[in-house]
Amino acid sequence: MALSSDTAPEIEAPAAAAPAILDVSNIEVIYDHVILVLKGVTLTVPKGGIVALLGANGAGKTTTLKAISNLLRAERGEVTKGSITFAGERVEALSPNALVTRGCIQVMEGRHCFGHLTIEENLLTGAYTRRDGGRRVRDDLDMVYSYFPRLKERRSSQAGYTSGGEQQMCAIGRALMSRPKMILLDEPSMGLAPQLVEEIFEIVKSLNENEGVSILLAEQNTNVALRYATYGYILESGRIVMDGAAAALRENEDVKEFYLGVGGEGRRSFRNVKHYKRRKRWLS
Amino acid sequence: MAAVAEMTDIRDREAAAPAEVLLEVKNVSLAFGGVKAISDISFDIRKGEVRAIIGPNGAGKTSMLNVINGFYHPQEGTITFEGKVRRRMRPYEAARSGIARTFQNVALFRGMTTLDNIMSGRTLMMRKNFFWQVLRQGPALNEEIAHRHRVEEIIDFLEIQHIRKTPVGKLPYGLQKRVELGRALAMEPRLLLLDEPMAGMNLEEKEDMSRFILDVNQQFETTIALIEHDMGVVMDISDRVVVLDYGKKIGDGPPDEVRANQDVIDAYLGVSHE
Amino acid sequence: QDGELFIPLLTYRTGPFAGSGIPIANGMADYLTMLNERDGGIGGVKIRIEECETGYNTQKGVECYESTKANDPLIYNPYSTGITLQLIPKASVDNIPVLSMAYGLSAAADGNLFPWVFNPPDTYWDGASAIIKYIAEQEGGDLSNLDGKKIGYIFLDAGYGREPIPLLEQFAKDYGFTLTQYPVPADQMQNQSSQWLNVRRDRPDYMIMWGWGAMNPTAVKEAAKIRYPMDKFIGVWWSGGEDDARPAGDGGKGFKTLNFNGVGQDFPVIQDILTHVVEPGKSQVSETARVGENLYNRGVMNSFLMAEAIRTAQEMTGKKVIDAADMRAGMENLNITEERLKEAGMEGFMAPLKLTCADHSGENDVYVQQWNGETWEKVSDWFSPMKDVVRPMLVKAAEEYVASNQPWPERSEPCAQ
Amino acid sequence: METLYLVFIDPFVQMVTAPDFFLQVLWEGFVSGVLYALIALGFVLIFKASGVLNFAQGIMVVFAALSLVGLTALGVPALISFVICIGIMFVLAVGVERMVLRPLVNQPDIILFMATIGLTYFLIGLGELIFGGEPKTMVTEQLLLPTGSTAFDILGGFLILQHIDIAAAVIAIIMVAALGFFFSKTRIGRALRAVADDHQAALSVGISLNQIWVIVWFAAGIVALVTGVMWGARSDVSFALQIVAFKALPVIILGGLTSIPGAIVGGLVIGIGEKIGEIYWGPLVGGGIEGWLAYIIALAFLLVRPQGLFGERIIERI
Amino acid sequence: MLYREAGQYKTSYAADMAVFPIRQDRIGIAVMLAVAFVAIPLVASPFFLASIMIPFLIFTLATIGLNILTGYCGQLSLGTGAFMGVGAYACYKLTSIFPETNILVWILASGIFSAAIGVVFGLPSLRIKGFYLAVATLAAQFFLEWAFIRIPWLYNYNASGAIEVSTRTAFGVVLTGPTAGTVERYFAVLAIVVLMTWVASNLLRGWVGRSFMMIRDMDIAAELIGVRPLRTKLLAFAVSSFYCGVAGAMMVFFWLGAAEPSAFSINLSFQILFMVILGGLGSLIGSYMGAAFIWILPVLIRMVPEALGLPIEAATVEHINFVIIGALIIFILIVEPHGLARMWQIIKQKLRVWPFPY
Ligand SMILES: Nc1ncnc2c1ncn2[C@@H]1O[C@H](COP(=O)(O)OP(=O)(O)OP(=O)(O)O)[C@@H](O)[C@H]1O
Ligand SMILES: Nc1ncnc2c1ncn2[C@@H]1O[C@H](COP(=O)(O)OP(=O)(O)OP(=O)(O)O)[C@@H](O)[C@H]1O
Ligand SMILES: CC(C)C[C@H](N)C(=O)O
Ligand SMILES: [Mg+2]
Ligand SMILES: [Mg+2]
Repeated sequence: MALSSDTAPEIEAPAAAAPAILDVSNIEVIYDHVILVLKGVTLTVPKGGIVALLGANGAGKTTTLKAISNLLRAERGEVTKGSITFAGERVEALSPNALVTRGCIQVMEGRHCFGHLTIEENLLTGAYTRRDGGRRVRDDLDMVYSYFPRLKERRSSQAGYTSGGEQQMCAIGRALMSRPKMILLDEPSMGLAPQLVEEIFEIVKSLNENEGVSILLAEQNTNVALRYATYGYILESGRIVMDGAAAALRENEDVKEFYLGVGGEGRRSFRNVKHYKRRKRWLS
Repeated sequence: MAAVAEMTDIRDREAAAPAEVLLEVKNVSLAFGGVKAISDISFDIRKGEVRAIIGPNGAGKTSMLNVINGFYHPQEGTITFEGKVRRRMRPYEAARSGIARTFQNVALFRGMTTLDNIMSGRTLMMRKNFFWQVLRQGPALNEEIAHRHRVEEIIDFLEIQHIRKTPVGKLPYGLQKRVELGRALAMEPRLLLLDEPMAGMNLEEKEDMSRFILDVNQQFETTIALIEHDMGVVMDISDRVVVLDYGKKIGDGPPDEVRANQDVIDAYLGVSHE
Repeated sequence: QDGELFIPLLTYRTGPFAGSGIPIANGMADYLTMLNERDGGIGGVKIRIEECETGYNTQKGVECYESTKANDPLIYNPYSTGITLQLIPKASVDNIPVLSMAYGLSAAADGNLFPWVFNPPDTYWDGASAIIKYIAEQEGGDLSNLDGKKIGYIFLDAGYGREPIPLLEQFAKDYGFTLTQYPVPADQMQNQSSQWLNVRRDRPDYMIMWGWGAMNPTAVKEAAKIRYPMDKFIGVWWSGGEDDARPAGDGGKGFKTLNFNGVGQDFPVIQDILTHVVEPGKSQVSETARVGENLYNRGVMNSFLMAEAIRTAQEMTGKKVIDAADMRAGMENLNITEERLKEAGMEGFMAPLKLTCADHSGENDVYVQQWNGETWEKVSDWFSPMKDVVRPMLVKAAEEYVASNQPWPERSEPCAQ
Repeated sequence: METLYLVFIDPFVQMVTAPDFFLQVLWEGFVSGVLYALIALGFVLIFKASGVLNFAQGIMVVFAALSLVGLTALGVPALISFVICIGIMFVLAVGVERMVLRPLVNQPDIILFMATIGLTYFLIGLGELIFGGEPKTMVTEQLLLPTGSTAFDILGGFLILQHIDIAAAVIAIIMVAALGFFFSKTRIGRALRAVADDHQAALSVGISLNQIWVIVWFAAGIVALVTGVMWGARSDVSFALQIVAFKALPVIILGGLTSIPGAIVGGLVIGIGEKIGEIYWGPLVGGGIEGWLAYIIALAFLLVRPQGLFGERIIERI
Repeated sequence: MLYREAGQYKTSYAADMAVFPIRQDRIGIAVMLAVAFVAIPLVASPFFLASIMIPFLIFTLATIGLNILTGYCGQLSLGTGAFMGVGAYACYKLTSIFPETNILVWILASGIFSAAIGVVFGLPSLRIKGFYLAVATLAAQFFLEWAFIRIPWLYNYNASGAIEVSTRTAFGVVLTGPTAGTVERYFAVLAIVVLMTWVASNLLRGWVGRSFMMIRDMDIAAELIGVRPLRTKLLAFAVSSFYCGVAGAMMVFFWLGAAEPSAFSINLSFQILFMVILGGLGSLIGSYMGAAFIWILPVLIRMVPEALGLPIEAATVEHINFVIIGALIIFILIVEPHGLARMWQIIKQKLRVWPFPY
């Protein structure tokens, strides 16, 4: 495992046993023809795995997920190098909707609900690509409502007028409605109340365990992410700087210090953080 | 532990001289059609404190801030700010009277640079007349430069020098939040309302942000009202916490007290997981 | 560019006025091409024509003028009253003649004050007076019969349609009829139902129309729709295209307009065009049948006037390749007699025409034609406009124009009175 | 005093004293309203699906009508030309999607709006190259549409109804109902609204923007074709006709940019309102007020309801 | 590396806030001014001056005007043509009432009238937004166009309904009317446009411009920061219409020499809007580029077949012109939705890192 700071990040099939459902190999992403954001990112999600993608703001997590789901083009970004394979098929050239039809859906960062549609209509658009009949869709709607009772209460409000957390639930619920094989979750916990964060991860876990859905999770809340994930990648400035099994990452000193907030003497208080820039060891 | 020590500290301070009330919310109710976002809530914010507002999603926290700075008009109740009672006011009046704010969904001016965004916080203070602006000489230029100095201080303070000239739309989320704080600070408010300033940040950034908030609070003596879902942060940096649940107030007091409150645990915190 | 007679043609084959502009443009171009093909030009000098597309847009027309005036053009045909009005001051300074054949500024007929502008064979004021005269004729003959009558005037609300208003208003006062105006804004040409509803309410005894482009067919249709008696609906000569009346189907029967040129292919000149231009494929007309239509022939007549002026100028100066100043002289001495018409294969095609230094228009005879569902039929004799009444008004208007546009470039050598 | 009388009393006196004429005015207003609604419908469809005002709708009307007339001029039977024209509109829809919309996905509305103006220019040029500038006559009869008119004696006067106008009204109402149903009750309808809200999010849930846009532009194309036939039958078919698009703009903002029933209600309000205004009040100020009266009526409604009568509420939240 | 800023340090905020903080840009602008003021009048033909440069500069000014409103303040307006018309008619009335006054004074003063009218028609922007507002500005367009026709006082009861410019002078030089010299007119236009560009850049860099952009980017947030939306929008309408009005007055007085109401039609509005968008929303340099592009391109297209000796009919050229312009607009939007100005920026950025790709 590439945990030491000085070895270059090397690629190693995580949890070697399971075959990969998603394989991102050495991709480079450029925005606006000039801004190079990803500088060779490689990662693998095994079938039925939960993989966390961690990293500071602006590291390129969102960009990675969008590259996979092919939403980059809409942002004038493009993948200029490398390859992306989903379920054994090269997908760089597919349209986002083809990808959704194949079972890979993204929950976008920053909610992106359809403001003028009601919560329920939002959820139903999630089932747009499904062809398995209204009954099943109804059932899934009920399932989402049982996950998020709050959504049921607000089902007929326009999403644009619901609170931030409600929208976040709506965005997640909407993705679930497509019955995906793989979900790309971009910061699902953002803006959710603590007990809900826990619940969301429980839902993710149960989907993963019961339905075999694979998950790629970009998350700032490292603590929770690493508790639920099986494997993790750490991204810094467009490069993977470290990867390893979640448990191992949790024990890593750097990760502890920079992502979990536990220094040598236990959890630091936010009140006492000092005004100096600590340097990450792998950056020095 | 350090944190606890600090908190006891505050309570001592409070006991010694309860600071004067800066803002008082009294029996405020707000409904949208059938949805009761806020029902009959009262609390106060004292001068110089960090006041946290917490509660489950959809509890009405953001709506509360919207009421305070005049974006929503409550059907009932009053807001008293610095002794002046208000029922209805326009947002710009709130801004004028010294209330600044950050937003849950970043509300920066996406097409403008970081510098311009923060400068925009000083619009209210820039009043050199239009005709000098046309020439951009003399008073107009001096004024611009004076404000630029203040803004550069804020930029230094928030450590965002390197993105000074970047259009904010292109910045990653965390930096956007920081710019937004900068913009609010540039208004030199007496009351600063922060709506989930740390959502979507990693630990390091949250630590930085906490530092900024506390510094603002101490150095500029700005009173702060803070909505945040990260209990670690809330418990550590706030002086008093008010807890909302579906429009009702279910708790109000110092952090430990609130943390121990069974209603709050049921409605919001769930199992403690620290 | 010696050895050439350069004539820029400001035309419009696009836009809402293309329907009227295309036949005119074809007629003008084809006649000149015919001269080149048949006679090798005029006096042995080839004519070079260059079309510039204006879209009947004044601004574009001025651009066309500006962009061609450096190439020694002999004369301009703006084919829009709006463009003409704007070219008048410019051309008067640049010393290039403007031929606005039966359109443009009526007052410019005064050659003393407008040495560079020509508007034969008639001005709009002549046209309006001719229609009024014709109406009086219908009502029994005397102008006094107009007393108490209601006459509606529907017009394109642009320089064009407004040009005759001062005269009509004056006449209304003088002869005691009431004049009701129905302006049609250029961008509402295809949607005239309000104007015609008003007509239905006001029930005017006669309707006069100054329409152009898409306005004409729409108006005829609308008139038919409200069942206005079509034989009391009289258009100026620019409202008399075949395509103006035809779309209304049977409803258009009876619609009348003024005219001053022959319609049809039965003229030697048209036959020459057919053989020398259309058949060899040197024309832009879409089908041979369109040669000889009213507006096509009007274009031919327009070019004929220019060609005659060139001829005259060549004779007067002895030069073969003339310039703009010579061209003006040619225009001012234009004298198209019956014999000349015959020679040119245009007998009965138009009335004889003579211009002088002082009179740039001539107040020539016109006739009324009527749509029979298939073609235009001549339903009146040639008759003259109300020359004696109109002329003094023209002179007065010309003086006013000059007075309000001081300093106005004066005539270099005054007309011998 | 005089003016007050002319403004506030006289028009009503006229309405009462010549009721047959008033009825005719109402009918004319109704018919223009219906025709405005038809054009507006095209705008609304595309706005619903992309949040963009399709400025090219007007030229699409002309283009469709010209193709129809052009084909019949070549000797193709009118009804077959009509079917071919539907095909042409489909090709146009696919072309627009490929060349214009797809590369501009997720761009600000104003950019897409601009692109539709570019498209307008392109189509004007292309159309004139192909069809030439001369106006053409609509092949109304060959299309089995009624011509002629009937006059009724009524209220001491008469009322003239053009048969084509009646047909236009019936067809417009059927189209509005059908499209309204299609776009509000189907999965596609929901997807449309989703796309209009947020291109990227719509992509992320697997809505194929390409497919949606083709569908919508095709629908708008068919609407344009029908509009072209109806308007063409009234005046003639020429490029001047594209100006009627400006008549549809106040209609859609009055009805609400996103509402299909709004298009018809807006059309009627504007059609009847401007006719009455023009006929009874227009003469007071020299006439010709129709051109802007529609806009002023729309503006008046908007000041009360900024999103139009049936438009979706504009979400303002922070 | 041909173009770079490395090694140029700014030592004061004033320097950093200068219009062109980079030396190469400053040199560039000086060269351009020299070309515009010295080289062009020396070498250009009257046709080039009168039919290309003068209209280009006038359109630039109008483009800047609309850009202030649409590009900077985010209020989409389709009434530019009419606002230009207000300027033209105001100037016409002013000079016919006071024929002796320096014409430049009235050219600038006429902007005030269009600013006032702009403010009136800007009032609905308080409640109406986006395309709804755009359509509402069409009300201004059509109403004003109608007024230009229906209020004969505006055109001095001229029978043709057009306004015709008589000879007027400034500082003893004849600047308008048929006898005015081309070079003189060119200088007048150039001076006004350069001056007003400078003023616009001053305004837009200060709080005025910032509050416009705040409203554009997020009007609610702007209000919460203390910007009064209505006032700011009206100010934008006023400034924008002022520019458009001056441009309109110049259009008639220094270029066309006369104008009918239809000169200020919706087509003019669209033309200016094209210039704004192709040049780049919210960019002054873009306004120049957009105006140049839209104005000069058709002229070139018209000249090409002639230059090549191709026998293409005038009408066909016109049609092809439309096709090409339409296609180019779409093409440019696709390549760079932020317009020519952004393209230029990207080119500069590439030059900066040249010869490396990033
Ligand atoms: N549309 C865009 N155009 C140009 N640059 C962009 C664009 N989107 C993102 N970037 C840049 O790409 C880099 C990576 O951004 P990205 O959003 O992927 O980061 P992230 O890891 O998801 O951060 P966060 O945790 O804040 O969401 C950032 O520096 C950002 O400025
Ligand atoms: N303008 C509005 N119209 C209708 N309903 C609204 C409006 N604003 C807020 N609400 C509703 O009021 C309730 C409270 O919303 P608010 O945004 O204040 O919640 P919150 O406490 O900030 O939640 P979160 O933590 O998720 O941000 C929610 O149910 C929301 O849907
Ligand atoms: C042929 C034309 C010149 C007639 C045109 N309607 C005009 O403006 O006068
Ligand atoms: Mg991200
Ligand atoms: Mg909230």
